[in-house]
Amino acid sequence: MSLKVRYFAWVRERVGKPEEDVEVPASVTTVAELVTWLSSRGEEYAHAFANPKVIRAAIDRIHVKPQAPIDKATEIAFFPPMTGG
Amino acid sequence: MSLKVRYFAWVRERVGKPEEDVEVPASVTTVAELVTWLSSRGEEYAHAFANPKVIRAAIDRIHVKPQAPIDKATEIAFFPPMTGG
Amino acid sequence: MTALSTVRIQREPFDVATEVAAITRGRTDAGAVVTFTGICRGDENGEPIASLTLEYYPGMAEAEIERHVAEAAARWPLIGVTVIHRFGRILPGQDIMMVVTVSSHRAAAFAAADFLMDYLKTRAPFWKQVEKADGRIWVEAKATDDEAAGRWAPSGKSHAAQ
Amino acid sequence: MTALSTVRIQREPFDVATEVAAITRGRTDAGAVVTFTGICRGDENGEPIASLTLEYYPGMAEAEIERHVAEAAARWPLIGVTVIHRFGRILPGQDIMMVVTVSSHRAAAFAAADFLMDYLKTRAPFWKQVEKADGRIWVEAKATDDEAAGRWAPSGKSHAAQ
Repeated sequence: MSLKVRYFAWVRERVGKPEEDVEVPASVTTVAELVTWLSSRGEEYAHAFANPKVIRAAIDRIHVKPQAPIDKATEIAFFPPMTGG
Repeated sequence: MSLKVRYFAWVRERVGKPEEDVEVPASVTTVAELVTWLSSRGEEYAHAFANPKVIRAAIDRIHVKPQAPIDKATEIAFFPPMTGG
Repeated sequence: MTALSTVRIQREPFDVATEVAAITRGRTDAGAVVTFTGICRGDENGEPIASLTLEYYPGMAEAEIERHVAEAAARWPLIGVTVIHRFGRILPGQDIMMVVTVSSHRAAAFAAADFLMDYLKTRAPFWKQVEKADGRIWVEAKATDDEAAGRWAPSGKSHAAQ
Repeated sequence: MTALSTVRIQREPFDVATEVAAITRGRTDAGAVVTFTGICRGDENGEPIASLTLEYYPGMAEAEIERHVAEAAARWPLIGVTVIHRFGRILPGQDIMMVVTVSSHRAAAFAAADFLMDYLKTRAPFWKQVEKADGRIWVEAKATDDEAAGRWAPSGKSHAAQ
């Protein structure tokens, strides 16, 4: 499936780009599996996702957990814990 | 003893004056006794203190209870429950 | 921590932004500012009012508010606190009083403002009279305000006894 | 009750007094206004900083804040709510964000402002980077902020799950 992936803050800096369109294999069905798959794509991704516990995700702009299915997703974003306010 | 007594809000309106100096008999030793004594001084006082439960008192600008002794007081104020803010 | 504190009781209107600027100007340790402004509403218990008139106990009101500001500064790490309360005649839509609390962090600023408001609503020696179609009446104290102030016991209690 | 709500994310500074006036102008049902202003401090964990840079997730941030404003308006009887959050580079002493809540009564205004701040601090998609002597670093989330936001569960929880 085709997905837009967006990165923010230090995840963006480590991956080296703010967003990209990726073609995800059918075997990748959850957010956690997507993280594993992205990590295999290169050193910059492995670095960005080295500690998955501190990575937050949103599917189509709604916060989700690692177990969330991605089959209905159009846009998935990865970022560190929020520090607004 | 000699005391300055001050009245606020509807207590002031009922008594008909904002303050007065009174000579209190030695038998009057607490705030509650002072209220009873003042009430005996005339209709306007009896009206102002008709319901002692809703009267608040302060001795020298500190909130006190009816049982508080008045022997060290210089100024005693009577008023309804506060409605500031 | 010594908080910069200002307490004023005045007939004149006030400007919240001016008061905030006076506390925060030139500082870089202030991270959170909470303001509360109490405004005269056009109704009292559902009935329209033409005006509000506030009476207070000069001397006692200032001393009591200052004591509560000092208590707030002892409980929470505050940089500054300003309390201004008006007296006299106030029209619907006009400001009655304000509290500003400034701290490095938001929790302290919120808690201190809430604490001071509970005090001002229930125990500060101010009395409101409203002007209605059928005359002037004194506003009665609300039980809910007393309950809110009770949240701050036991410290709040110590002021109830002499 | 339908609250008048405004949510803006902008690079430009804002003026709290202007925002308060915009909600309260001409109204006589507003009795309580609470404002919170978050200011850039000159230090982060005790180390001086030269600036703060805020990044956010456009689209998601606005939608999330609006959803939380709607939730606040459903929980408390609010007349108006305004949330403004800046992004980009901000210097010590400059404002970062503000929340204004207006209600007939103070408890609702305080609770709603506190609720929105807890959300904004912990779950709104904003990230702060600080500029220190030894370079730029991303601010780490504070556990105390997460705990404060937890106070609002169970409703807050529903947003954690998809």
